[in-house]
Amino acid sequence: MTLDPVILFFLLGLVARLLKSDLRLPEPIYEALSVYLLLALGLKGGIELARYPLSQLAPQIAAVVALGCVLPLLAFMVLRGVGRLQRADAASIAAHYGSVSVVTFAAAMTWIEVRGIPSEAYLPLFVALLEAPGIIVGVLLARGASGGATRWVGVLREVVTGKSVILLIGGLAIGAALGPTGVKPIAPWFFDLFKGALTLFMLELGLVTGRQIGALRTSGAFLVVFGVATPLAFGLIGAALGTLMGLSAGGATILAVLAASASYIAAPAAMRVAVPEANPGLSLPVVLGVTFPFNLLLGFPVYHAYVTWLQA
Amino acid sequence: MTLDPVILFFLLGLVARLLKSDLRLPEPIYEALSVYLLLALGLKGGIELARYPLSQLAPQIAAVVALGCVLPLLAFMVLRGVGRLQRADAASIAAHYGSVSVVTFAAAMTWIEVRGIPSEAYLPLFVALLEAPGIIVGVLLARGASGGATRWVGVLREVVTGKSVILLIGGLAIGAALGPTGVKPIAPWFFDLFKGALTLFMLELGLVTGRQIGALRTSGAFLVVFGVATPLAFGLIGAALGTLMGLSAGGATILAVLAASASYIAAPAAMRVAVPEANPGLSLPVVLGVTFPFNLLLGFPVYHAYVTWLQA
Amino acid sequence: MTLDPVILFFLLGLVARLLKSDLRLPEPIYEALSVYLLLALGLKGGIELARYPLSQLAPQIAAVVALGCVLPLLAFMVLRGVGRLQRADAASIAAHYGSVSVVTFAAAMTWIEVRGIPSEAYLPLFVALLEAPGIIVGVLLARGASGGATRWVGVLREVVTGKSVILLIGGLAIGAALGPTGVKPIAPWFFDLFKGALTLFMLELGLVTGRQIGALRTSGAFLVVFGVATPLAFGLIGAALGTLMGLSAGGATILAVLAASASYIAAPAAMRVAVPEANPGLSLPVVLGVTFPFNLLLGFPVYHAYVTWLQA
Amino acid sequence: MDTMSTDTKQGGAMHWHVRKLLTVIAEAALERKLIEESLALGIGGYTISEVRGGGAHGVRAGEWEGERSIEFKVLCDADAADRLAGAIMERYSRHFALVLYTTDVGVLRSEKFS
Amino acid sequence: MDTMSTDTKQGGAMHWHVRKLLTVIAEAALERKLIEESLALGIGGYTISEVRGGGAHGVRAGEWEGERSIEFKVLCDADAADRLAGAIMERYSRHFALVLYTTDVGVLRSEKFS
Amino acid sequence: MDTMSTDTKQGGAMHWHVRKLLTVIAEAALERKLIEESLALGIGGYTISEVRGGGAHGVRAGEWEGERSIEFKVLCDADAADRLAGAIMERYSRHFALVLYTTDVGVLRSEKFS
Ligand SMILES: Nc1ncnc2c1ncn2[C@@H]1O[C@H](COP(=O)(O)O)[C@@H](O)[C@H]1O
Ligand SMILES: Nc1ncnc2c1ncn2[C@@H]1O[C@H](COP(=O)(O)O)[C@@H](O)[C@H]1O
Ligand SMILES: Nc1ncnc2c1ncn2[C@@H]1O[C@H](COP(=O)(O)O)[C@@H](O)[C@H]1O
Ligand code: NA
Ligand code: NA
Ligand code: NA
Repeated sequence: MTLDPVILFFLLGLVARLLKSDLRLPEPIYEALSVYLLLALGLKGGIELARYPLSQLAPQIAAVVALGCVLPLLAFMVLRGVGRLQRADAASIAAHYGSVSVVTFAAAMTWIEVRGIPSEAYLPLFVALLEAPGIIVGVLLARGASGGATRWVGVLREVVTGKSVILLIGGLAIGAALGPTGVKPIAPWFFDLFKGALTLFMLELGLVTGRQIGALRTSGAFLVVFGVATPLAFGLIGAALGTLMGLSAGGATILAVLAASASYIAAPAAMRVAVPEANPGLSLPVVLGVTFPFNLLLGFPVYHAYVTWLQA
Repeated sequence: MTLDPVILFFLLGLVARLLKSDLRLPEPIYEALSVYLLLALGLKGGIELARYPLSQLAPQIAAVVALGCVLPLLAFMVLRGVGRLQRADAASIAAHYGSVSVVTFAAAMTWIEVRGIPSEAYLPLFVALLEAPGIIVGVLLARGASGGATRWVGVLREVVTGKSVILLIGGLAIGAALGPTGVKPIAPWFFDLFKGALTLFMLELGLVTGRQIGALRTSGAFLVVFGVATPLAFGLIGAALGTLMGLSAGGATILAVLAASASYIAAPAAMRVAVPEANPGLSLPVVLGVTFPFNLLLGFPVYHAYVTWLQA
Repeated sequence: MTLDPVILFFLLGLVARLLKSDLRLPEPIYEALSVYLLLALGLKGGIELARYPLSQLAPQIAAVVALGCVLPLLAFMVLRGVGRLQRADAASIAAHYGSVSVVTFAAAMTWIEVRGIPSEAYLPLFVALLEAPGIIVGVLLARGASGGATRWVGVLREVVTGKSVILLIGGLAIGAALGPTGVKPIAPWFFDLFKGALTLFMLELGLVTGRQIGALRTSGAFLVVFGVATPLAFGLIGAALGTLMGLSAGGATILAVLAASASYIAAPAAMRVAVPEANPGLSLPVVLGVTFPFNLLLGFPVYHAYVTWLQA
Repeated sequence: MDTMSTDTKQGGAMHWHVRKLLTVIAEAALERKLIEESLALGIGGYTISEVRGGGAHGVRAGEWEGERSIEFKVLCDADAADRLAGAIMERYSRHFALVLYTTDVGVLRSEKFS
Repeated sequence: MDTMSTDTKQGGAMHWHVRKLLTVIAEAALERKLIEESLALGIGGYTISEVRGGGAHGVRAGEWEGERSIEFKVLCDADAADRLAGAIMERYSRHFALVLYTTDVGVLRSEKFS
Repeated sequence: MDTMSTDTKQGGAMHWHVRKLLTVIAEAALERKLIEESLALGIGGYTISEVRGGGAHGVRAGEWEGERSIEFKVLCDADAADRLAGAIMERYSRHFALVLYTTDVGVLRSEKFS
């Protein structure tokens, strides 16, 4: 078994928190690291993006956006039908699982790279595409037909100008504008350091996750099961779509990871404002305390196995 | 046209702010980045400084300090005579334009490097030399003959022990002490990462500038024009002096950039304390909202053209 | 004489503070840098650790832990017997000198590396081993036999789960798990940048030390002498033990440095909680204002000379 | 009563005016809303600081952006404090981690905080 | 008296209850202890912010971890404030840099801070 | 009156002394001056925290060093609070973004804050 630094650092943070260590990373460092990671991911994707003709990418873009709209609907149906959650809570959790976790994506990228699995260079584009639709569908589900057009514009603006989307899209655009040569002077900062910076971020996420695990009681048994079952199911959907779209083994695995992952940056922030009646005490412990570590520690090989099986 | 990463990141910050995005970089990160940039610039200059005999540098040093004293006088005359500003405000704005912007310098250095324009290695020394005189002349202009010797010592101490001067001079001294070999163990940190770190700083400055543009109404039309005309005029003076001093094309361009740039770190801080009756609501929006982006986006090629024309 | 960047940056911070400059590094940056340094040191040691059979390391581990228990006892006897300090204060200061300074260790490592002095690769293990015993013995000395078993478990837990021990041990474990190949993706971040990051930390420590020097009056003349005499004596003990243990010249020098250094991260934090009646106004100025700069500026060559003489 | 200075109360020389300080401790997600509500009531300023804490909604240690809390303070007259407190309680107290309280304070430039 | 609203005092429309705000400025090393003491007295919440300052124990500029200070605040009734203040003074005031004070404040949901 | 404890007021067991808390919210550029003015009046300590906000001088979002604001607090007797407030208003209120107010607070070790 190949050990991944990112996972070891995540575990170190987790263990430190469970041992009640006073270890902490100041919040400004957390924020700066997340800005850095989003920009770096965007840049990396942007450099390659310029090489592909739009005609090739357009169908893939449409398929990925459709995926981002369908997944939260599925989640919502299960949460309402099986879990009997209130409308607002079901919609909010659906939005989390419809959107994506950028850090899970970054960890999965290093996972496939270390194993030499080939992948498309423009995958960060998918992250940017998948960030928003899940959140928007979630708000729609919470509101039903009501809500009014004016409020809608507000929610849309908030999601699209949210820091994750701005930085990913901004990074993609700058990467595309600079190209492989123009990006060279900033490559040591954005690319050589990327994995190292990610380990520090993972350490912090381990600490945060450790606290959320303690809060899992509030979420209840159904949501804990949901937090494992959903990535397994959505991962399969992502793997299938990726295969249908003609992605490489690595590309399809990453699309599976994206489908399986749940947002804990953009979605919680948007839900607090757009669907305040949803209880974050239900969603956050499951997203961060169950699904995030599940994907990181166990999920990647499963999603890769899905793809190997589907592409066989 | 060659696109510069620093400018693209500046624009990204600007756009994010104008879209009212929640994107932000925590203030401690801003402060740390500015310490890093000042040290790195100082070090870079210091390494080369040791190679030059003092006899060669002494006349250049004198000329540059003289430039730093004359420019604020010119600005003051225009601000009082044409703009009819109050004495304190005119003196304060003159101090900003007499001093220099370290970040504009750093961006200009990458601009000439990318284009392969040759330049003297000790240019960071000029930044350190130009930081203080403009501020001191500005205080002098605000006070007239009054003020008393004791207060003068205080102002001088504050400017000379201000963080920008301490870090630039400190970096120059350490660089000179270490030389090219001694600096090697810290080169990856201070030199390889420099341009990447600068992009993050530029992103933040784009955000800050975006807010200042909204405050331009307070400054009024005269100051907006002043914010474009002054760099064009001072840049020409800098280019001419650089040519007279026998600097290379790159060196003279950089001296033009320094003359054209206006301080937004050291000068505002010093003015608040030494000339509190000056209104920062007049100066900051022009310095940050007009002159800084003007230099960054349009100025460099103009100053380079001045030099090419003068040295032809 | 070879100039070390770390020392020059320390001096820059010191000078800036003595000149009353407004230079500062935000506290979150200080905290982040200390997390980074501890992790990097741990990783570096861990990679090599896996290569050594436990049978070879076990006796060295025992000897180093014994050293960590004996040194605070010696310090305590002097502080009580000669210095006539109160029990709690003597015990607290003994704990500081029984434990170690991670930054002094890091600076000493670059000192021997620059000079090409060979050393064992697992030395960071010694830092992790020496962190806790001094503190525990210090608490024991403050309490005498009293205190009760329950409180003891608390103190032990606090020391062992303290951030320094967690990060050093965590880094060692991750380094050992990854090995030289697995660590490669994160090497640019943790190893190439190490010395550069250390210079920034040193700049900050210079600023902090500058303030402590002003507080030395509170500590009194005896403690100032103690702050120089103890490293000289403990350095000799460390050098002798290192030589007896069969360490290389570099390894024995580093063990001498560790013995000579005094903790200013883990020990003060633990003492405030476990021995609150000890006055930190006595210990901190001596540890940071005397012993730390003494070791950094004058100590390393002395300890190296000890070793050369003992190993001759 | 508004112009009654506290110097009758404590013998000081300055002319203090009684005003209310309304303090709201809340999830950072409410920052924009709180500013907008204050502006809507014509309150002339506000001050924000970063805090962390714990309460009925559990520990909010402020370690990452999903868990940031702020302390939001406005100086104003009793009437505006009542209205703002009322608006905040009505719109946000049900669904957000939130605590608010008022303090009687003395100010000098009463026209700034009417 | 606890349920006496301040509207009789200042003419506002909301029903304010008088409670105590106990503020403790102390070395960061006391953070855990202060939280534990509050919990032990059944106080329902607390708020912490990072501060720096100076006093009898010298300047605490908060530049590094050995010198961090916090401001710890609890809203509670007068009785709990007295007990908590008493416990803190007794156990920590001798050996720690520490200042505490109480303020009368008005709260709306009195059951949260009893 | 200074030694009048608040226990007569609220029935608590501790002996609280009435003092003033003077709070100044101001541009960070004033930090040194505020400390010096307090020291000059013999005030024994101060506490500072980082804040951001908005007021007559516009939004001060604290995003960069040119726009930092601080909250500066001193505990002292009413007389010192009056003098310090007077000195600050006279010297700085015209040219700086600045707000100040006083609160009546109860302290235990009155000799620390006389
Ligand atoms: N009794 C209290 N005293 C001081 N602060 C409190 C108190 N209760 C709650 N808080 C603060 O208000 C926030 C939200 O409170 P809650 O809605 O009770 O969780 C907490 O995170 C604390 O920062
Ligand atoms: N008079 C005062 N006013 C405001 N804060 C104070 C005062 N005295 C002390 N402090 C704060 O309390 C901390 C500890 O005080 P001390 O124990 O007097 O050193 C100081 O670092 C300040 O932050
Ligand atoms: N009414 C108010 N309530 C609370 N804080 C205020 C108020 N007015 C101003 N401030 C604070 O004081 C600073 C300076 O105020 P000003 O001089 O009015 O711009 C602002 O940036 C705010 O932080
Ligand atoms: Na998903
Ligand atoms: Na200039
Ligand atoms: Na030691």
